[in-house]
Amino acid sequence: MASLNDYLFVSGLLFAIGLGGVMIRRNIIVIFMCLELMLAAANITLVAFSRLHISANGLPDYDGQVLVFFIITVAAAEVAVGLAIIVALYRARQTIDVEDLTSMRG
Amino acid sequence: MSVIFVLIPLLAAIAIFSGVKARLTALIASGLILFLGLGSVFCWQADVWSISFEVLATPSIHLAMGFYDGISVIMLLLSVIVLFAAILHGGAPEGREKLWYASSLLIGAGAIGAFLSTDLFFFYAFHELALIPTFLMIGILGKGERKEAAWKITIYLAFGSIVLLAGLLWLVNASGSESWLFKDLLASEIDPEAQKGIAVLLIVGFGTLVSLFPFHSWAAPAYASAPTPVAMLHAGVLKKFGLYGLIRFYPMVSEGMQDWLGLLIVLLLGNILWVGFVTINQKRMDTLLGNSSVMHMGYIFLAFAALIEAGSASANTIAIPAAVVLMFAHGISIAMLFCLSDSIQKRTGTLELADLGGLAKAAPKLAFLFGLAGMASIGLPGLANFSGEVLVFLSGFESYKGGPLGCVQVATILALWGVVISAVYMLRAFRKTFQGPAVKNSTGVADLTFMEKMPAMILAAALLIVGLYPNSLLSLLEGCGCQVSSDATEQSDN
Amino acid sequence: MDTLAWLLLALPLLSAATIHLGLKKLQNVSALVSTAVAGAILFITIFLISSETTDVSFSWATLPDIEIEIGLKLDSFAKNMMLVVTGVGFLVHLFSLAYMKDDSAKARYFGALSLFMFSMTGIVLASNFMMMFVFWELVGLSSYLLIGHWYEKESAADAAKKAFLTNRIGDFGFMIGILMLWGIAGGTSAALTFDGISEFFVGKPEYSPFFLGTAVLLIFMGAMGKSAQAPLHVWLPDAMEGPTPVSALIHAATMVAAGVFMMARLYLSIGTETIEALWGVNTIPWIGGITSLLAALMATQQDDIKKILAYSTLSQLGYMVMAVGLLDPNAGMFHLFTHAWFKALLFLGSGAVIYACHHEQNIWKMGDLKSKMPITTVTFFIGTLALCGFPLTAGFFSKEGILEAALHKNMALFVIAAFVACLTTFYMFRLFFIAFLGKNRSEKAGHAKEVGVLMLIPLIALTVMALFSGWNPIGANLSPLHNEFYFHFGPALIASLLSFAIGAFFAWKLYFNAEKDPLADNKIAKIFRNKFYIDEFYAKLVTYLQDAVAAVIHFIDELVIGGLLVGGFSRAAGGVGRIFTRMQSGNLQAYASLFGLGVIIVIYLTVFVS
Amino acid sequence: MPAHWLEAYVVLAGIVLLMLEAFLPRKEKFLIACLGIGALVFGLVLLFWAEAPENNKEMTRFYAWDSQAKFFKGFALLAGIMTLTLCLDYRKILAKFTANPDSDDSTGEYYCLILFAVAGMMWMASAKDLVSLFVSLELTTITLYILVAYMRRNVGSLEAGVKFLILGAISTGFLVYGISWIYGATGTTSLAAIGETMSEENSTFLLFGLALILISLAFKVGAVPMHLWIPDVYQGAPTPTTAFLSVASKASGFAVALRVLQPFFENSITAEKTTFIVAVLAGATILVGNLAAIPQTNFKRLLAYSSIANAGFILLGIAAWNSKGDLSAFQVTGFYLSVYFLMTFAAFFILAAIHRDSGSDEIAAFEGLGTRNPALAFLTTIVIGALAGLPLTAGFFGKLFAFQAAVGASLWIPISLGFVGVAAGFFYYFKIIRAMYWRKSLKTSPVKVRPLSFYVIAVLTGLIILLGFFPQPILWLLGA
Repeated sequence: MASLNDYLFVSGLLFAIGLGGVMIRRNIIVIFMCLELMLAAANITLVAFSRLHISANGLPDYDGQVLVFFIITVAAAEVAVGLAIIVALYRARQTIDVEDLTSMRG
Repeated sequence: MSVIFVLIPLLAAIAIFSGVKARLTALIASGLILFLGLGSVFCWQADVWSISFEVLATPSIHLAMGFYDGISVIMLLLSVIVLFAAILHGGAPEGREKLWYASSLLIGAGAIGAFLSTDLFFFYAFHELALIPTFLMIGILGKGERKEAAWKITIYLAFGSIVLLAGLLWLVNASGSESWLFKDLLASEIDPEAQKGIAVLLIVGFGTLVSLFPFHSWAAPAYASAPTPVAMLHAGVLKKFGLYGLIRFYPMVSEGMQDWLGLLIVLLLGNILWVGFVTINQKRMDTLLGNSSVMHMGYIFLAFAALIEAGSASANTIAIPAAVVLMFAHGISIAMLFCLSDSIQKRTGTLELADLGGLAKAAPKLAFLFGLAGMASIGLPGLANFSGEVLVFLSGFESYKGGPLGCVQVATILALWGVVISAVYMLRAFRKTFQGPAVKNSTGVADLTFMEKMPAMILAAALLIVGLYPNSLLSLLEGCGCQVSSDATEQSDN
Repeated sequence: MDTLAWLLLALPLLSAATIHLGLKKLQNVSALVSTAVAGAILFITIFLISSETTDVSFSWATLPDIEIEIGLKLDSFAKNMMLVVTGVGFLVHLFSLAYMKDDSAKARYFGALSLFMFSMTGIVLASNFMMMFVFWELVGLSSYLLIGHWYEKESAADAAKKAFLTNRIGDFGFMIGILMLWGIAGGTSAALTFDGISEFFVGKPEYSPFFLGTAVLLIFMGAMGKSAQAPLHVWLPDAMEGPTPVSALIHAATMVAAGVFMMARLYLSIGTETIEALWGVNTIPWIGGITSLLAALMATQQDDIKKILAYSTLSQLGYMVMAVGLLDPNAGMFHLFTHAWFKALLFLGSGAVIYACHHEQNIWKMGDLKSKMPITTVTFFIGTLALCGFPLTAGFFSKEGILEAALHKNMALFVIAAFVACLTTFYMFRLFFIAFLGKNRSEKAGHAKEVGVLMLIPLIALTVMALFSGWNPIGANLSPLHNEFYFHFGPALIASLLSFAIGAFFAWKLYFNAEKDPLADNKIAKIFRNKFYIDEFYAKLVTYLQDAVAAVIHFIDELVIGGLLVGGFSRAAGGVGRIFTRMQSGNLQAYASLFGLGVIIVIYLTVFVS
Repeated sequence: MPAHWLEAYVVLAGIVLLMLEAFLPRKEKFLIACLGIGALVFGLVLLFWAEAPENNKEMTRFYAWDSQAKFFKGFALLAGIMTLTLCLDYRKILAKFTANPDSDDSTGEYYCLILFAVAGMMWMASAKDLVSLFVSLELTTITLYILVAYMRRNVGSLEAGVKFLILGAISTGFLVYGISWIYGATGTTSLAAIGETMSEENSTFLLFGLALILISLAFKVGAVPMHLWIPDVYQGAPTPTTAFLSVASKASGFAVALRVLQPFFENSITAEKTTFIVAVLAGATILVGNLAAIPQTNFKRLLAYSSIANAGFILLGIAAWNSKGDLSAFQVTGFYLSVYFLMTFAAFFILAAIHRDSGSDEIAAFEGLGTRNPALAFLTTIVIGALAGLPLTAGFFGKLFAFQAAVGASLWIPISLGFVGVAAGFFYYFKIIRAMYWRKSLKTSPVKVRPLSFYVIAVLTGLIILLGFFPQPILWLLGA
């Protein structure tokens, strides 16, 4: 059976991949997907830790799992708003490449 | 009660902004406080003057004002006299009377507030209040290269204020005093290590405000381009804030200052000799006066250096009176010079020394008064500056008991050479402007009118009174700093 | 009695003040007020001399540990000196009434004259060094005002400035000296006063001869300025730009002698035995001797009647300084006393000549004045004799004293003094031969006629003094140090007589009936005429050492301190700010990368740095 | 009334207004703003009647009710009121970049969104559990994404929106990852319990989690190294949003930061490290914010950097949590934020007024204001002076308290950086004054200010001066 460390390693890897994707990819949609990866990494960590902490009655500590559901919900809301903004941007600029978003600087 | 010295000009400024006759209001207000100020000389020790109202509990800050000691009285006198003269001199351009007189009153109110505050916070705050209209006036209504000058003075003085603030906060913090009131602060003791740091911050901070070398570059251009009342008020009154502050807080950091004596002496000699030579090379009357005012600050710092060397006010009882008398004298004389140089410009249309000459023929009164002020500023006996300078020199030699000369004595000797330097440039300027054959723009001009003469006469009277009988000021200083200095001696004995 | 003494100060001050403030428009009234005051203080002085007096004072500046006083020290030294000041002063006032009759700024002139009387009185009666310094500077001011009386003239304005500045340089040393002496004598209030100083040194205190000597030398620097000793002598000849009565009063008889007076005061206060052992005081007589020699040489080739007298004054002041420096203040003061009268006489005489010749001052354009102005010529001749030390005139007695002193103390100086005496006779007779005898050489001088009574009265009065002020009853009672003349037959007397004879002979040989200067083309004479080029040297010094240095410093000040040092700070702040804003590239991925970097740093700092 | 009803009330008010918006005629959309102001004012009144939800056990686990919560709730409400007021005069510009440029048609939702954001901030003020903290924070942030990108015909606004969105989402990622680690180390999401379970063994994990949360909070308050979004987003966003972001959002970020950091500062195991890292952030933020502001020529962007700088000063006060000074970190922060509230809103009202006149946010737009509208110029001078920290304005005391606290904690290096920052601050703030008074404008026509804006500016300036003389009232509010 996979140990806690395995879960943490995977989640860490996932987080790093997400962050790396945000840094490297130019397409805003892809960047957005990478961001979701980061949240997923956090979710895995939370669930793993939730399994680690066994409460008095022998069950996992569900606080962590509750938070996971909140995160999923919030992520959904974020995607909804985010995609709307990206669509608006595309309609205004005909591009979703981050390289083109440098009108404000300095 | 003493808060009225601030309130009257402040309210008058507000009234002027809201549309009351500018010059008349300003004259009444400044005349009133001049009258009150002269009156307060006789009863300043009465309790009615001091007020104290806590505006903040932690840290404990009070709106506290009053005559802390004779120094405050003298500074008040200086402020009200110069303020009245500056307002009387007037000279507002058409349509800008409101701004002109209200700013002058604000600067005056700020300066008086700073000198009368007996709480550290308001002491600092009122000075800043006075600086803002100074900057604005130079920038808005100045002459010549006003923008650069105003920007320069703003940056320099802001820098000085911040360094000063750092020093003062450290001072308050290190003292562990219950409140920010002078009396509590001065009664507390500061760890010698901290004193050292505080002392250098105070020297640089206050020093910049007083145009201590090498933080002096702002002064000459600013005074040259400032509107006359602003130049009079800043050079004459507001600038003295830094010296006043140094003297005021000196007892708290007397040990720490010792470490910086050498540095201070070098800097003050920079003021006297370096800037002295810079002054000699000036080609315009206004920058010449501006630089000369920088130069003369060195003498007051010299008294301060003597005080530091002695270690406490009671070990060198001449130093503080010397500094205070010279502050007063310099304030009056430089205000008078700026006032009269404006009259020269109005007549001849230039302050370029090369374009002036022989003005005394057409305007003998102007020549006489300018000569008087100029002679005062180079320390001619019988005029106030000499009284101050001679006391400064005595204070420099207070610790000399025969044998080799100490560093303060050497500094005094070099400073004495500055007296020669100042005679060189002042006589040169007088010679170029008033003597010799009259040039074109100096012929047929009108002499001073009565109204133009008045401010200069008032200032001249102050110069003469203090010059002929310095005890008139010194009697106010009796016992000054003594209750503080006795503490300080105990400290140094321990 | 006290009030009477104070009046000596108060009256002239009051007169100066009223003239300046109120009477400027009433020119004649001003002149009369000023003259009346001069007369009044002369009477008060005479009265004070004939009565017992006590010193009076009040506190001028009171400090916890020290008090500066304005005090009158009414000993006979001061009182008799006052007689010289007020006596010459009053006569000069009288003379001025006529001389300045048509001047448009008469009120200003007399106001300044009153101011001078006030300041000079202050110097003479001062009871302490601070007060003396105060009035010392004030005489400088009145001298400045009077030299620059005709300020529209470039030369007058420049001369006034030069006089003031040169004196300032002297005063620079004077002040240091006062301060050092104050410290050495204990640093108390008393240590400023002459009485206090003498008490201190009577008590045989411990002091360093080096530093006390330095103090004395520095104080002497003040005297060098005021009494125009080399190398600070350059202002005095230029000061002749002022009206001639002023030259007589200030630049011949009284103010320039103040340096000698002050040194005598100092020497008497400290005590000549103490002084003798000090470091460096031997330079003082040498400075006097060299000044007298140089000035006398310069005087031999001047053509301006006032310039000749001015250099002669320099030379005589050198004599006095030499005498004081040789620890014989008596001789110095005696010469001061007699010199005041006959030099004032000579100057007023030259004033009368200039007035009569319509402001012609070149002696080569005069000639044969004896026939046009006989009384003036006689008085001037008597003055000349007195200056040259012709036996039984006032100058004879006092010069004898100086030669005597030099003979005993320093042979080299004695030789110089004798040679100077010879030169004195030479240039004075040259002046007399050219200006008063011979043939008339210009139209202006041709129209000259004898001056009026108002000018003649002072001349005659001074002639009397020039003849008799050296004689025992007068000298013993009225000269500041009560000098009685004892007749010594010896080298001094022989030198004195011989030098008179030699000087007069050469003057007669060269200049009697001369049409133009026979030495005009002589190279050495040219050096003398050009005053050894000292003025030129100083002008270069001022240009290069002061003005050029000032320009360089000004440049550095603006560039380095104003521009680089402080401007550098703000530029540095702005530069760092620009680096920060460069991070703000506007590129989202750059931001994200920097975020990542920031995260790593923050985690590192939080978790791994302890 | 239990306190948590307040948030419910504000959310409800938002929903009601959103529905009402659909029925209002096109020209009357500004009524929504007025109603919103009314609703928030009423909320402010209710705040006085609110009491702790003690009888509700589940609620007390997530919901704090103390002076800190009360203060920040009131702060959020007031910020909402000010923002809506600013909208009233700004709505023409807002409308210009929406679907119907000529009408107010699409501005109605904007006002409602502000209400939702306020509700989120109010909840943040009370959040004492990592779960409620996360949810309330996201409520605010997601609302703000929309508010920033609201002018969807304006490229700048959209660009700002995208930048804010992406970077904000990264920060959310850090937040949840950090939370998960803290949860892992302690087994609880309650902040109070974290302090109790802290030990030498788990402190490393805790600190790792803290670092990640700090990153996310630094993003919220605009502290280095997460400050990069601030200038671009502030500049691009509609001015009311910018004002709201820079005041309310920053304040709620600090409210959360105070809660999160409390257990770490108060436990001796982590106190030193926490102080260190916060002080480092404070120093860096002050330096970057102030120095980068110097070369700015756009006033809005200048204010953005200034807000970074101010965040640095507040962090300095927080870093001095364990200071020997008289004021607690909360009081220092609260005081600074109150002052900052006054100054910043005044500045944004002024900016909006200038923008309406000239259509530009550049500092150059201020040129000649001294003659074109002397009264506004005078008020601007005071506001700028306060921002620069001149004494006798409230701005001075904000900085003073921060410095005092830091001195008490002996944070010498950040303090010296702070003074460098203040000095630089004089430099760039006075550029505005210079522009107003010393420079001649090409235009000479008087600048018209709408009465509402003018009165608000005047009142805010009046308060700045009043509190500059007599700062005690705010401390009373903060429970000192």
